[in-house]
Amino acid sequence: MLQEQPTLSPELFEPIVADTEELEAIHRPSLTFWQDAWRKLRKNRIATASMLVIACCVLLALIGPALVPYGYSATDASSIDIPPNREHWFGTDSLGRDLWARTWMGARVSLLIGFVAAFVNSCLGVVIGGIAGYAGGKTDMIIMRIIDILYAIPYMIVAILLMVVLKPGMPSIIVAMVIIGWIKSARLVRGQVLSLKNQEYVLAARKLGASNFRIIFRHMIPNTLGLIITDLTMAVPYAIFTEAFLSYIGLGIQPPQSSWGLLARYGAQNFRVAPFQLFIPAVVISLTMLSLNLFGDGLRDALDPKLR
Amino acid sequence: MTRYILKRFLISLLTVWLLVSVVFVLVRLLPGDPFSSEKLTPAIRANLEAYYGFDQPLHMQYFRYIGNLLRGDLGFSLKYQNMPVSKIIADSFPYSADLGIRTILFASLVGISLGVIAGLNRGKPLEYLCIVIAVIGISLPDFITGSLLQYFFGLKLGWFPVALWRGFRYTVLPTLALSFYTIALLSRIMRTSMLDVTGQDYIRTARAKGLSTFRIVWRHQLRNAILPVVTVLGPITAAILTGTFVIESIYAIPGMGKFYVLGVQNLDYTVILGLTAFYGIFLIAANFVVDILYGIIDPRIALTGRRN
Amino acid sequence: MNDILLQAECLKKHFLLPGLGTLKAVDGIDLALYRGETLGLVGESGCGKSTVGRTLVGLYEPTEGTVRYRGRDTATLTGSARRDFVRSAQMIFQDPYASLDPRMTVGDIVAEGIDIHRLCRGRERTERVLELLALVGLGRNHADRYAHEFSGGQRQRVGIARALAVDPSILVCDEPISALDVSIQAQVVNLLASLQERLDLTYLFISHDLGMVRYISNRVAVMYLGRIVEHAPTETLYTEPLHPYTRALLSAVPLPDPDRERDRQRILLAGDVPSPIDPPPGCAFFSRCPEASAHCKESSPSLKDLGGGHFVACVSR
Amino acid sequence: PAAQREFTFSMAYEIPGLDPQKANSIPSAVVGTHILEGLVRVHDGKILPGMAERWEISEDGLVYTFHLRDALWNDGKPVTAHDFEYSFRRLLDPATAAEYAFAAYGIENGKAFNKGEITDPSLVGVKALDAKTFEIRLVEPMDYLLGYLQLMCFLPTRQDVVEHEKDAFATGAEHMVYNGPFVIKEWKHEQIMILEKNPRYWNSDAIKLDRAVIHQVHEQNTALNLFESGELDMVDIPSNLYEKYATEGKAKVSLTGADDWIKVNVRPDPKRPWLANKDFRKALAWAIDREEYLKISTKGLYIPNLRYVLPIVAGVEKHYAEEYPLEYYTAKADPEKARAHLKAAMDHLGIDDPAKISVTYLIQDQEECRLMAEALQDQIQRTLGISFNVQIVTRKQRFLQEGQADYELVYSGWGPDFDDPLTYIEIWGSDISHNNSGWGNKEFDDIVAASRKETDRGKRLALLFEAEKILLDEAPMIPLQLRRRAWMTQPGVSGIVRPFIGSDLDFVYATVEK
Amino acid sequence: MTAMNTPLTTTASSEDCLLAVRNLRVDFTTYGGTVRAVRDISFHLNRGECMAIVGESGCGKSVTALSILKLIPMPPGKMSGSILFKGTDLVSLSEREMNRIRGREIGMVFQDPMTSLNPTMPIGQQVEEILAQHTPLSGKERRRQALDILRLVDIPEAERRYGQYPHAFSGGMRQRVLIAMAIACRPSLLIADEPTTALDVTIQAQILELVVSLRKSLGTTVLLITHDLGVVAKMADRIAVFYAGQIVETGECRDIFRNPAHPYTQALLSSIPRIDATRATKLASIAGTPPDLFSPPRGCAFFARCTKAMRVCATLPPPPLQRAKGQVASCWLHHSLAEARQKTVPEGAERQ
Ligand SMILES: Nc1ncnc2c1ncn2[C@@H]1O[C@H](COP(=O)(O)OP(=O)(O)OP(=O)(O)O)[C@@H](O)[C@H]1O
Ligand SMILES: Nc1ncnc2c1ncn2[C@@H]1O[C@H](COP(=O)(O)OP(=O)(O)OP(=O)(O)O)[C@@H](O)[C@H]1O
Ligand SMILES: [Mg+2]
Ligand SMILES: [Mg+2]
Repeated sequence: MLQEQPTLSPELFEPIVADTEELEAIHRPSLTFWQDAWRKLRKNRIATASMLVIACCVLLALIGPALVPYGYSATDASSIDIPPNREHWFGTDSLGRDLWARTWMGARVSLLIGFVAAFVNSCLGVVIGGIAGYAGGKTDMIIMRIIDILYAIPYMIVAILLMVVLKPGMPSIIVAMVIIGWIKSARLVRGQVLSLKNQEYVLAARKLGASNFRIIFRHMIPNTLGLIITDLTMAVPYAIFTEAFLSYIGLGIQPPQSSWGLLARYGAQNFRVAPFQLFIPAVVISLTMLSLNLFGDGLRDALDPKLR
Repeated sequence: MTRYILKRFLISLLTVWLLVSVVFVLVRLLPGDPFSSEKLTPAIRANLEAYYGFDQPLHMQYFRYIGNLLRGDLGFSLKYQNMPVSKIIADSFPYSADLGIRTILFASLVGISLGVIAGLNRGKPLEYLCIVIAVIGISLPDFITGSLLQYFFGLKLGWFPVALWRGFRYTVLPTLALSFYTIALLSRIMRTSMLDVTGQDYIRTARAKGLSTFRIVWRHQLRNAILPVVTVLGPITAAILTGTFVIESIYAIPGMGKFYVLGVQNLDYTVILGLTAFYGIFLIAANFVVDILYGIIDPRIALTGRRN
Repeated sequence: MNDILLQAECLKKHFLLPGLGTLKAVDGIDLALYRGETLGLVGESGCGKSTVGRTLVGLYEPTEGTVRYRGRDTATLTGSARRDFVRSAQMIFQDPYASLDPRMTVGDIVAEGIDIHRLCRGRERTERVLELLALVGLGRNHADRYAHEFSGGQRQRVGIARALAVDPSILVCDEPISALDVSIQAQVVNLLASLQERLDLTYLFISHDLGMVRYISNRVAVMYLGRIVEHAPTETLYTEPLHPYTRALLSAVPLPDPDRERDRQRILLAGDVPSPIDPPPGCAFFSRCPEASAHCKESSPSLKDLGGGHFVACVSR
Repeated sequence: PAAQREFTFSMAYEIPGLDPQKANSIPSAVVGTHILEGLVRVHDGKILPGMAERWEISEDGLVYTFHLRDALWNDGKPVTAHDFEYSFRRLLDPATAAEYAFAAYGIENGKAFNKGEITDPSLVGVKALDAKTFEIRLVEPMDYLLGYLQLMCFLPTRQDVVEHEKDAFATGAEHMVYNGPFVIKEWKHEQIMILEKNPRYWNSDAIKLDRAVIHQVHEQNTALNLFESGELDMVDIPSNLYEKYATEGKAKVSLTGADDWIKVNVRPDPKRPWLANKDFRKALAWAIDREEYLKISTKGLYIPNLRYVLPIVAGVEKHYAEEYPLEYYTAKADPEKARAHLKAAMDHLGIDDPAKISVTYLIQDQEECRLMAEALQDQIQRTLGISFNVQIVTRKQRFLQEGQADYELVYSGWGPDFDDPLTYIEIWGSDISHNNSGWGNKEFDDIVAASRKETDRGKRLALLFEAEKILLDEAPMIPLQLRRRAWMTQPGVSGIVRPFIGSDLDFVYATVEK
Repeated sequence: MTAMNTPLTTTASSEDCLLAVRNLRVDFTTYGGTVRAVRDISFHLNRGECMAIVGESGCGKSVTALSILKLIPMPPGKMSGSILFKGTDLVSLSEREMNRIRGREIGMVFQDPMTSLNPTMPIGQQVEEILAQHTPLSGKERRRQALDILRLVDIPEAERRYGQYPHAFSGGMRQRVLIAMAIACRPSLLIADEPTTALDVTIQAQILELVVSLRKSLGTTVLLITHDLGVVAKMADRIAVFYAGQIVETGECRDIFRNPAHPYTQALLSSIPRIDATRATKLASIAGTPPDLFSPPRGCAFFARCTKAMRVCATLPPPPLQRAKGQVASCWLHHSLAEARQKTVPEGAERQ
């Protein structure tokens, strides 16, 4: 059964002492969890494409209104409800205002509010939810009851009261959103932390002397990050439409400014006369949200060490 | 456990009381007053205030309100003449609850299924389909989906009644419209959560047992992944069951949501307070159930005491 | 050699099982760990060894009894004393995979203790991590990988490296080498032994590998159903085991020799294992004891000092 | 039964109550005027006998005596003068806290009683002389009184029912009695109300409808969709669709009576001195292109108001505007004039750059208001170069700010309570709470006071016309538009009247042929 | 290098052979590169026999076991080769067809008992479930049988513990539950990946007895992965020694213990601590570290640590060379040329 190979020669069978050095493999630069995630994210084609779409949106928000000769607030009785055409790329609204200009002016407001509010909400929610879940017991009880109360207060009341206290404008909108917006994320994070805090690796970290802070932020949060990201991507459109509501009751942006939420609102009202007035903001919002969700998924996957 | 439930019950009562007190103060801070209208003169205002007891000091009004509340008396609406708030609730809640239960069941079923499908088909076309559905759900707020569904499926195609509430066929469109956001939210969260679970060793064990994919998903993954879904479902259930303004107005459903919004608009203090208390009880109960469910879903979560 | 580093007095740890009652996982244990020694802890699976270990290092709050660190009740420690205890008493977890954060690279896991206690930074930290990994036989390119990418034995070694990273003085090793092949077992045990020699470490060595326990331990405690049934200097225990359970245990060690192994006589334990949920009165081993007599059923024996550090809890001795 | 004639329509808001004296809203009035009947009935602008068969008015116009017909409540009891006496006193009783009590202030001692200055109800100038004769004594002559009596608050209530039902009075079909053409058959709050022909109504032979069904539909678009799917017989058309249905020839329009303007806070304020300047206010008024503004914001449904008083209120013989015509402003803007006024104002104030002038326009949170404000904003800023900000607040906050004179410009308006220019003019009196603009004019007040004493209708209206001109000259308000409603009905529906006072729908004599 | 492709052993006749693994390769793609966890492994299992796999930690034993059931996560894993089970090639089976084999035909005990049990499902149900999937038993009957199996693996008080969740079980108890699940359907092949590591010796003995009796009564074939050479000695008929993703030696249990042919096997056996070893002597271990599986050496994987290394070992992978009957070792030492040389050079003159 032995297979003789013609190339073998007796010299090969001289004993030698192995040289261990040559066995040291080529080594890649070492990565932390975050660097690794970033690397994976860049490799994800769909996520990158989504990022590009969002970047385009931001770019258009910055330069879009300047590309047309119409001011975003200039009314024109002679061109009301005109569907998209050569002059008015997105058509005009019922006051005869150019919708292209309004859409991208609105993008400034909506994107800023959407991202900032969602981000602040998530951060707050993560911190508070993390603390409630991890501390458990009385702390948890108190925080959760406060959340219950905050949540049960009709949001309209809160918004109107804020309107009395604050001047309308961007910061007020964000305050109005954050004031109860963090609750959802907090509850979500707390739920996850509750189930994570009895994991062995948390015990292990505690045994190493990790502070509660560290346990929450180094162990629990990264392990909840997938959900936090999902929550964040969901919070963006929510913020965009909440802004429309706030603007509607007067706390939000002031006339003649526009935002995506308001455009959609008007569009829906005027749907039978000029359906494009609804479709344009709807498509723009949907596209942004689609990109955001795909990007979020990419991010989640990048943060999942089990997916390489 | 019984002790825990008892304790939570007492704390819930306390929470409701706090909520009512906070809202009692907040509504009084809202700008304007319930009686103001175009034609009101000072003399008549004085009559109205005396009639409704608003001429007494605030703390007296508060004690009287709480006293009545303890006897289950929510007072009379300030806007609807001689209408007890409890009757408003009794009349309108069944409709809201009917729609709400349908919506919650439908949305959970569809949302969770979509999430599961997306989670099982990561990176495949089926997942993108699920994402698109979810994005539609979040990019179009309910006032838009509601009116579009009504217009196309009600008016243009005539598949379902346009509005009103007279039987099963009438429930389809509002249920659908109301479900969109919840479906989107649940499916996104479920997808993330599913992916977190899919990589776990015990899923491998389940596969090694030769269980069918369905069984693995149903018996193993779902329960481990459902926690965040339960978390978000709690408050959503409370909110949807107690009525939603937009959908109820669009479909002319005699639910509670309308009173809520109109109550705030009209500064109908007793209605706001009564409905908030009612909603608060629901919310607190829902979150209570969620907490109990945590322990049932994940036996490692011990809410009753501190960690071992 | 005589100062007691960690001591458990009448330690009890009960778990509440919803609907079933209390499970007495540890039911009154006295233990002392002397500086620089190794105490082997052996016993039946499920008898409470891990629970003892966890309670000793403070991961569980004892239901009853106290744990003293350098003479002070650990429950009352505060501030720097507490920090010192937390750092000094480390644990190697029985379950290597579950105890590793799935979202941290192994390098970060090992470095965690270093970071927490700010033992070193930057390059030095990296060096130290690699050094620790090397100590347990893992290479540089393992440092960037995640726990799920490792084999069982490799994970266990990561756990060991992590515990060693903070220079502990007491190490509770909960089956630290069970997933390792004999050669690496030897390597790890040699490592532990040399660390002990150099740094005067104290080990509580929980293991089912009686050979290894004999090799590494100065004293050995045998547990059965939440209690210690025999406790003696290693050689004494192995050469003249007194408790019937200890004897059964020793006789059951498989031998790495096919011929001898296959025709060996061992004491087979028959009978039901009593429940820790409501243990019967009398000796817990009664139901399975080949030498049981009637009065074993009545009173539960306490540890008897037979001299020479040999304690046994059995009526017939 | 197939031959039933049923009229179905929808209301946007739930009927807040049907207690006639307490009712304060149009939906209540719509139902109220169909289930109850007052002393007179107004149909299509004409005053017809109601419960009163005939009436006499004293020479000085201060005493009205009504002779009631033999009419029955739906439970078979006769309608008596005591029912009216009770109702009028109840309206004025401060314990009732009726919001519309002010409508009866013209009755002797009415105001004093309502304000609690006197407590004896028998001092109030209403009296049942016998079971069938009812007398009203006025403080001043009110030649429009008969029309006034159609208001919901003057409809009769029966004492025994009120006392029996207590808090439940008028909260459900079975908790009240009816003497009108219809009775309530079913009332599910927020959902549906069904009216049925009242067989005991004195004139029931003239009533052709068997049933009227009122759905509660909050959304205008939903109502429209329901109409188009055949569920409703009548629907109001939202302004953005007005053009569409108008070109299809389906839309009917009528004035709602509501008259909108910009109210200016003319109180001197060093921070915004321009508001107190008449020229500046005129500049605003002339800078508005009402036609264009209404075309873009309401598709031409609302029409420009070039004066103040609603043109169609009653004159002596014809409409007021026909007898006293006035085109104070033009439908199109006059930028030249506007800028001239602005220049004059700026010279007076010593301001060199219009950009330094900024005004804030307070509106309430309605989509329509926002659109209109945006259109105005663009026009004014473009023509005048001043900065024109829009502040949106809730309705209640608008009332608050308006009441506290915490505004610069506010979008305001008025709906008439009776068919006379006075209902518009009187609210600008300097001691009237509704006039919170800070504007007060002695001459204006005197003319109005004089008109109240005047028994000759022609002279009285001439005085009011004078007052209207003063108001427009002084410009504490800038007229904007007259509201119109557009509605349409299914083929076969006829006899629908849309009044502009009180109730906005009258289907008493309507019929449906299908 | 044609030798690589020939099966290691040829003795297995097709009826006798329950499982035949041929040229199995498993790679994992990771950031650091491709981990070649299993590199061209071939072995077979005859019906009713017990084969033990031993080898250094991290050498690919678990991965091999997992790939038999096709449980390697793919990606990042990639698997090639063929796995013939009762004549069918598992590699080509669909997931659905695999499910009929998993659990019923092949039972598996996983290495990590804590994470391998579903934390949110009561223990009893987890055992019952496999019966539900593969047997037509009624609910009550299933429960009874599940209880029996739990008792069989010495779970004390099975009834009471039936409804409890894994976190309330000790390490050893969880491991026994896993064993219970693996044997619940009396599979014809039992793959046990370190099944007794968390068990004390008395229970280990009982579990091993249980496996022996299963083999006797049902003819169960066992693939046992363990580090405990005592267990190997007790249980195994044949042994396969793994090193760095390859099989370096296979043979009858006795032969390997008596005459280990591969230097790694020899080194392994010599590191066994004796039960009577004392602190005075340092435990023997193999110097050096196993090769990096990212870039396995070209030649013999053990070359760097081998005390008998030859020049050829550095460059050429050793072919499987038969020693005694049924004992095959992949080591150049057993090549005729080396043996020829050995005769001229006296033993022990190499290193040291
Ligand atoms: N998912 C994975 N990704 C990358 N590498 C992996 C993965 N799983 C296992 N490995 C690597 O494959 C090699 C073989 O692992 P395996 O689990 O088969 O080892 P083992 O022989 O079972 O070791 P032990 O005795 O320690 O359990 C190890 O070096 C391990 O690091
Ligand atoms: N969190 C817990 N809740 C309830 N019971 C528990 C818990 N942890 C352990 N137990 C029970 O306590 C007893 C002792 O468990 P422990 O883990 O200490 O055993 P062990 O001696 O380490 O066993 P092994 O050798 O199998 O690991 C067991 O019966 C176990 O079921
Ligand atoms: Mg243990
Ligand atoms: Mg393994």
